[in-house]
Amino acid sequence: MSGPLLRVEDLHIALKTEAATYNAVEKVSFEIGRGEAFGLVGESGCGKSITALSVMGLLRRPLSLSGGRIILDNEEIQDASVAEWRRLRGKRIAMIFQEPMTALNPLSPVGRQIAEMFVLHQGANWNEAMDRAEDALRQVQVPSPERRIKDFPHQLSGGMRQRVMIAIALACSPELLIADEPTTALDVTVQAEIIDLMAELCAAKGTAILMISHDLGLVANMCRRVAVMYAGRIVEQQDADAIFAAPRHPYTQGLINSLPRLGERSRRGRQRLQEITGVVPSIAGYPSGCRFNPRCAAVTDICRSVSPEITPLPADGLVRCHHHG
Amino acid sequence: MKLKGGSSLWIGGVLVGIAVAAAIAAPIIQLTDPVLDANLMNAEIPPGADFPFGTDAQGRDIYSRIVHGARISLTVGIVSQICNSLIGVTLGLTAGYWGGWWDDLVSGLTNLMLAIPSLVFALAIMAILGPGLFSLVIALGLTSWSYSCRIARAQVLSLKSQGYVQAARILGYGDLRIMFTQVLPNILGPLIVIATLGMGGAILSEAALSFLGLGIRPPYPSWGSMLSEARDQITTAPWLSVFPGLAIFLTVLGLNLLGDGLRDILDPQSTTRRA
Amino acid sequence: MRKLVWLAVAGLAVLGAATASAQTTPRKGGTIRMTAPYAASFGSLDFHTTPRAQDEIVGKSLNRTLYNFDSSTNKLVLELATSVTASPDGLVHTFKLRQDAYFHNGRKMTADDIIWSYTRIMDGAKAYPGARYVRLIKGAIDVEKGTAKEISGLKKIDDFTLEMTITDITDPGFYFFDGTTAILPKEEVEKPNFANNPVGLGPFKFKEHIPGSRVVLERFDKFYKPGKPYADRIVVQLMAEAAARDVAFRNKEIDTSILGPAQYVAYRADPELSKGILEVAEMFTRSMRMNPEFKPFADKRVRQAINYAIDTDLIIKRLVKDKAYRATSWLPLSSPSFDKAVKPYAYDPEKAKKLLADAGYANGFEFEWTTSQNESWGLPIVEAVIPMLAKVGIKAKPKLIETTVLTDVIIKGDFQAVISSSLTGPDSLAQLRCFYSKTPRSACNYVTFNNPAFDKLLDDAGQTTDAAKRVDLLRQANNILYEEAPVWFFNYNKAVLAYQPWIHGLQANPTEITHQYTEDLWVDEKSPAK
Amino acid sequence: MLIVIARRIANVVPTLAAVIALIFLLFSVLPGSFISGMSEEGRTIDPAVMERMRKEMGLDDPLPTRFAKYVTHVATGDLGTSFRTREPVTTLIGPRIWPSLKLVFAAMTFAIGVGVTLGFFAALKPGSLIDTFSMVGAISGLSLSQFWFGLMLMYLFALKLQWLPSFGYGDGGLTHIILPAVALGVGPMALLARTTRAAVLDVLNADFVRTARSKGMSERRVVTWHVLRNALVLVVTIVGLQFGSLMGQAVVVEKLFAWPGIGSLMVDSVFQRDMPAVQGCILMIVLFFLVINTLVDLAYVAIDPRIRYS
Repeated sequence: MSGPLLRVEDLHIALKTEAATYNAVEKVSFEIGRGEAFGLVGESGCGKSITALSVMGLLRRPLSLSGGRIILDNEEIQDASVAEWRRLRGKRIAMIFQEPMTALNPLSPVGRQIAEMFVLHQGANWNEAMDRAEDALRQVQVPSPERRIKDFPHQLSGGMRQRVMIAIALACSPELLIADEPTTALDVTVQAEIIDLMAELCAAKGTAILMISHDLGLVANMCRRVAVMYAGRIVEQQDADAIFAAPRHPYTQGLINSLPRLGERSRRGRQRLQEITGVVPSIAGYPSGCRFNPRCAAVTDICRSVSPEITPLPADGLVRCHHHG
Repeated sequence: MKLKGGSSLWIGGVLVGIAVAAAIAAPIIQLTDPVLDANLMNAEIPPGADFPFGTDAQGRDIYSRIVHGARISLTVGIVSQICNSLIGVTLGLTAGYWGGWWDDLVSGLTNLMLAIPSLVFALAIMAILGPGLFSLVIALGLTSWSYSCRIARAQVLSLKSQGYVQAARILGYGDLRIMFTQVLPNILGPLIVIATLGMGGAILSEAALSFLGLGIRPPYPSWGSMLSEARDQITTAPWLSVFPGLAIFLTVLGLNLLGDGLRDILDPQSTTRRA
Repeated sequence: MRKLVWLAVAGLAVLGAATASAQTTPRKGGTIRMTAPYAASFGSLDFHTTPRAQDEIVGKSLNRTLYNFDSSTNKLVLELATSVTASPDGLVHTFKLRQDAYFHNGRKMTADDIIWSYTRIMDGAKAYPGARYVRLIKGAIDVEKGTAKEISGLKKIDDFTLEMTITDITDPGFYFFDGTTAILPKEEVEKPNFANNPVGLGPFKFKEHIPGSRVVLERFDKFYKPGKPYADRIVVQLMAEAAARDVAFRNKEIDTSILGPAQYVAYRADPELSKGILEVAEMFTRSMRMNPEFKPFADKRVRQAINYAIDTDLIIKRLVKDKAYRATSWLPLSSPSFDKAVKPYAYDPEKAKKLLADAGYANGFEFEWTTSQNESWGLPIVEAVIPMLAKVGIKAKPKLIETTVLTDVIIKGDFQAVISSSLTGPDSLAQLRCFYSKTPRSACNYVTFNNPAFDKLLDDAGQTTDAAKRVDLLRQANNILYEEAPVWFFNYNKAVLAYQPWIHGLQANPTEITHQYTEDLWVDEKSPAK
Repeated sequence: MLIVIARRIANVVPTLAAVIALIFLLFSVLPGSFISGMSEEGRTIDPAVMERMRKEMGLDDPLPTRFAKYVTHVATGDLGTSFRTREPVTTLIGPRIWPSLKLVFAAMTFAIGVGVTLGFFAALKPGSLIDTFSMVGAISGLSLSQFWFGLMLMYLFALKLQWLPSFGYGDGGLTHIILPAVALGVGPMALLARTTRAAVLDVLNADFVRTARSKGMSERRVVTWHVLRNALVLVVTIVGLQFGSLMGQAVVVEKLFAWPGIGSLMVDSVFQRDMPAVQGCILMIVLFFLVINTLVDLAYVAIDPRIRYS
C-alpha cells in the first residue's frame, strides 16, 4: 500500500452541445492522501462539482470525460465498466450533495434509503439493514432514531436531512467521501454542527474527504490542503495555512479579501468587504490567455495572449499565473 | 417534450404555414368555386389532371373545397382559442388579484368546466344554438378556458407573493394596469403554447361535432363536415374522405408540433405540459 | 338452386311485389339478424307509447294489429279478423275475429282485448300517439276528453264479433294497421314492468333487450298461422351509423341493411352484393315546400319557375344515384289516384326565366332554404340545386338545422322554403287533406294552401262511398297540386334493403321497407348465425 | 384518513349542484320541442296530442317551478321521466352504465398499458429508436380524428382482416370491445406516453436519483426503487383527468360502434329532445368524473406521503 488514495491527472471534461464542444474542465490534477481532507474551492460554474462527479463516474450527457486519468488506490478507474463503478460507488467512494431537500427520495422513508446501502453492498436482508440504518442514524446524532427511520424526508429539517445524507454516505465506511457544498443550503448555526460531525466521523473511520465549496474559510478550517479552481482550471494549490498567509493567485487573493473576518471589522471600520469585480465568464466565452484576465487588477498584456503555465510552489503547492508572487 | 432539437418547431411551422397560406390565398389558388361550381355531370371523378383531389358527389372540386375549408377550420381554431384565452385570462387574473368570494366562484367554475367533458358541453351548446360557424366558435370558445385561467391565476399569486403588486400599488397604479402590465407579459408564452395546442383540439372537436350532425353551416365547407359527409362513400369514393382526413391530420399534427416547439422556447418551465 | 325474385320495377305500375320464390320449402329454425337503422336506441317496447318507425321494426314481430298491409297486393288486409261487413252508409263495420290468436302468455284474444286496447289508447291523460287513428271511432273523443269511460262506437257482439262505428266514410284499414294501435293483453300491460317484458300476439315472443344494442325475440309456437314462423330467433341490432352498417353487412354480421345512395351504387356494382338488393317505392314524397308568406312564393309562376329551373332528373340520377323515383305531383306511385298521364315538370331554364320575368322577378330574388343534413332529402340536394337556381337568377342561401328541429320549423311556418320528406300514403284522402284550406298549418297544411276547386274535390271525395269515384276525385285534386306547384316536386323515395343470400321471404313493404312480417322470413343453412 | 376522504367528498357536492343547475338551464332553452323528437320522417304528431303531452310532462309550468321540482326529484335519486319512453330516466340509464364502464375501463387499460409502457421506455433511452418511434406515434395519436380512426380500425380489422367483429355489444365478450376501446383509448394513450416520458425524464434528472446512483445502485434498481413511484405521482394526475372525462369523450365512439353506453344514449336523447334523459346522462358523466377524481385524490394520499399530513 503506497501512494495517495486518489490521484487525478490532467483531467479534461467536455461539454457537448449541438453547436460545439467545450472544455468544461481542463488540465486538472490533484492528489488526496488516505484519511486526508482536501478542499476544492471556486465560484459556482467553475467546474468543481463536475470534477467531483467525474470521480464518482456520474457525468451524464451533455458532459463527458475527455481526457486524463483518475487513479484510486493505484488503480485507474476512469474507464471502469458499469459494473465496476457500481462496486466503487457508495462502497469505496461516497458523495454528499448540496440540496438535502431534493437529494433524498421524497416518497421513501429515510430509514429505507439508508438501509439500501447495506442491502446493496453488504448483502444484508431488509430487516437487518433497517436495524443497521437505525444505528447509522444514531451515529449521525439524530434524536430518537427508532422513530425517525420511518419518517419521510419532508418531515425532517434541513440539518436532519443532511445528517441522513451523511449516514447514507458513510454507511459502508468508504475510503473517500466527496462532499459537494454540504452546508450551503443550511442555516449558519447548523453548518458548523454538520461540518464537525462529518470531520469527526471521517476521522473515526479513516475516510478521506474531498470537500467542495465556494467558501474558502470553511474549507480552510477543515482541510489540510486546498485547491482553487477558476473557469475550469486549478489556479492555485497550497496548504490551507499557506494559502491564507500568502495567496499567490490574484483570484485567491480576491477570495480571501472577500471573507469577513472576526476582529478585522473594527480595524477596517465601515469599509465594505472587497468583492471581485465582474462575473465568471461563461463556458462558451472563455477569454484567451489567462482566463481571469478580464477581472484581474494586475493584468498585463501577456495575460491577455498567453495562457499561464503551472509554477510549482513549496510543499507540493502550485500556482497558474504570470505574475505570481 | 420534443422530437429532436428544434425539428418539431420547424416541421410544425411548415405544416401550419401551408394551412394558413392556403386559407389566405384560397380565392386565388382555388381551381373552381367551392360552392357554385357544382356540376352533377362531374360528380365523383377520381383524382386526376382536371381535379387534382377529385370531385365530390355534387361535382365540386375537392381541392378547391379543401383550400376554402382551411379558412373555416382555422377560423374555428383561432377564434375559439382567442375566446378561451380571453375568458381564461380575465377570470384567472381577476380571481388571483381580488381573491375572496370571486376567487372561490372562479375556481368553482373551473372545476365545473373540468367536470363536464368539453365535447359534451360543446354538444349541448351546439344543440341549443343550432349548427353553424358562429355557434361552433361559441361552443368551442366557451368550454376549454380552464388551463389559461389556472396559469393566469397562479402567475398573479406568485407575483403578489413577490411583492410586485404592492410595489405597483404604492406607485399608484390602478388594478387593471397592474394586472396587465405585470402579469400578462409573464404568461404570454404559456398562453401562446396553450392556444396553439388548443387550436388542434378545436379542429378535432369540429370534426367530431360534424360527425354527430352538429357542424358547420353550409354551403362553405369545413374539413370536418367534408369528412363527415364522405364517410358513407369510403369504399366507393375513398378520395372524398382521404383528402379532408389528411388535411385535418396534418394541420393538427402541425399545430401540436408547433406547440411543442414553442413550449421549448416560450415556456421552459413547462407550465403548459398537457394535463 | 334457390332463386330469389327481387323487386322488378316494371314501368311505374307494378310495385312492391317482391316475394320469395316458392320453389324451395322454407327451412325451420335458424336466427334472423335484422338491423334497426334509424337511431341508436329503441324508444319503448310498449308499442302504444311509441310512434317511431324504428320501434315498429320489432313491433311487427311482437304484435299484431286489426289490419295489416299486404305488400304483394299493396292493399290493407284483415289480420286479426277473418271478415268484415260494412253498413250501406259506410259507417258501421262488423268484424268477425280470429278464434285462434293467442297472446304470448297463452291466453286467447277476444273482442274485449281490442276494445280495451283502443280504450287505453284514448286515455286523454297519456296522449298516446295512436289516438289520432282511434279517434275515427265514434265516441272515442269523449273518452279522450274524459267525459266517457267507454268508446260508444265499439260494441262487443260476442267474444269474437266486434261492431265498430266510425265518423268518416273511409276504409278503417288505413287507421288500424299502424303499430301504435296494436292489440295488447290488459293483464300484462297492467304489470309494472310491461315495457321491459312486452307481450303481444305476434309470431315471436320477447326474449331480451339490451338497451342501445339489440332486441332478441324467440319463436312463439302458438302463433295462428300454421307452420309459421320459420326462424327460431330474431335479433334486431341497433345500427344507426351507415358506414358501420356497411362494414357489418360485408362482414356477414347482419342479414339485412338499409342502403343510402352511395352504398346503393356500390352494392349494385358489386357482382355478389348486387344479388341481394330489394327495392321498393316507399310512400314518401320529397319536396321543397314554399311558404306563400314569403312574397315571391305567393306567385304561382315563381313556384312553377322553380320546378322548371331545377334539373331534377339529373339530381336523381347523379346525386341520388337513382335511389328515388321522379315525383310528378304529391301522391306517390303506389297511390291509385296517381295519374300516369301527367308528365313531371321538364328541365327548362328558359321557361323558368320567362315565368320569373312575367311574375316581376326578371332579376331574380334571394331566399333562405331551410334544410337538414339528410343525405337523400337534405343538404347535399340543396347544394346541388343552388347553382341551378343561380342560373335563372335565384339565389338560395341554405340554412342548416337538425333533423329534429325540422318538424318544429315546418309546423310553425318558420321558413321561406324547406326541403323535407313527407309520408304520402297509404290513405290518399288523408294525405291530400294536408292541402285543404280548412286544415290548420299546425295539423299539416304547412304551406297554407288555399284553392276552392281543390277543397270542393276533397269534400266530394270524403262523402262518396263509391271507391272508384273517390279515386278519380283524388286524382283530379292531385293534378291541381301539380299545376299549382305549392312545392318543388323532387322525388318519391326508393327504399333499398340489402340482404344476405341466405335470407328469404323478405317483403317489399312500401309503407316502410324495414317493417317485415317476420313470420314469412326464413334463413337457409348457409347463414353463419348460430 | 377518514377526514381526508370526507373532505374530498364534500368538495364534490358544490360542483355537482352547479352541474345540475347548469344542465337544467341549458336544456330549458334548447330549441325544438320533445314532440319534434317523436316525429320521424314525414310522420307528424297530432297537435292535440302534443298539447296534452306538454301538459302531462308539466312543460307549461314556469321555469322556477320546474327547476324546483327537478332539484327535489334529483335529490331523492329520481332523475325524472323520459319524454321518449315515459319510463323513469333511471331505468333508461341503468342498463347503460355497465357497458359504459366496461368500455371506459378497457380503453383506459389499453391507454395505460401501451402509453405508460412506451413513455417509460422512451424516457430510459432518450433519442433512441424506440423514443423517436413512440413520440412520433404519440403526437400522431393526438392529431387523429376519433371517428376517422375508428372507421379505419373497423375497415382494417373487421372487413379486411376479419379478425374482430365490427360493431355492437355482442354478448359482452372481449372481442366486441377491442376495436371501440382502441379507438377511444388512442388519445389518452398518446397523452400518457408523452406525460410518462416527461415525468420519467424529470425524475431521472432529479437529485435523489443522482444520490441513488452515487450509492452504487444498478440503473435497473435506480428505476425500480426510486424512479417508478415518483414518476407515478406525476402520471396519476393525467390518468385521473383522462379517465374521468373518458365517459363523455366516448360519445363519438359509442355512436360509431353502436355501443350501448351512456354516451350514445345522450346523443340520441339530444337529437330526440328527451331533456330528462340528456340531463340524466350528463349527470352520470359528471358523477363518473368526480368519483374517479376523488379516487385519484385518495390514491395520491396512498402514494405520496407529503399529502397525508398537509
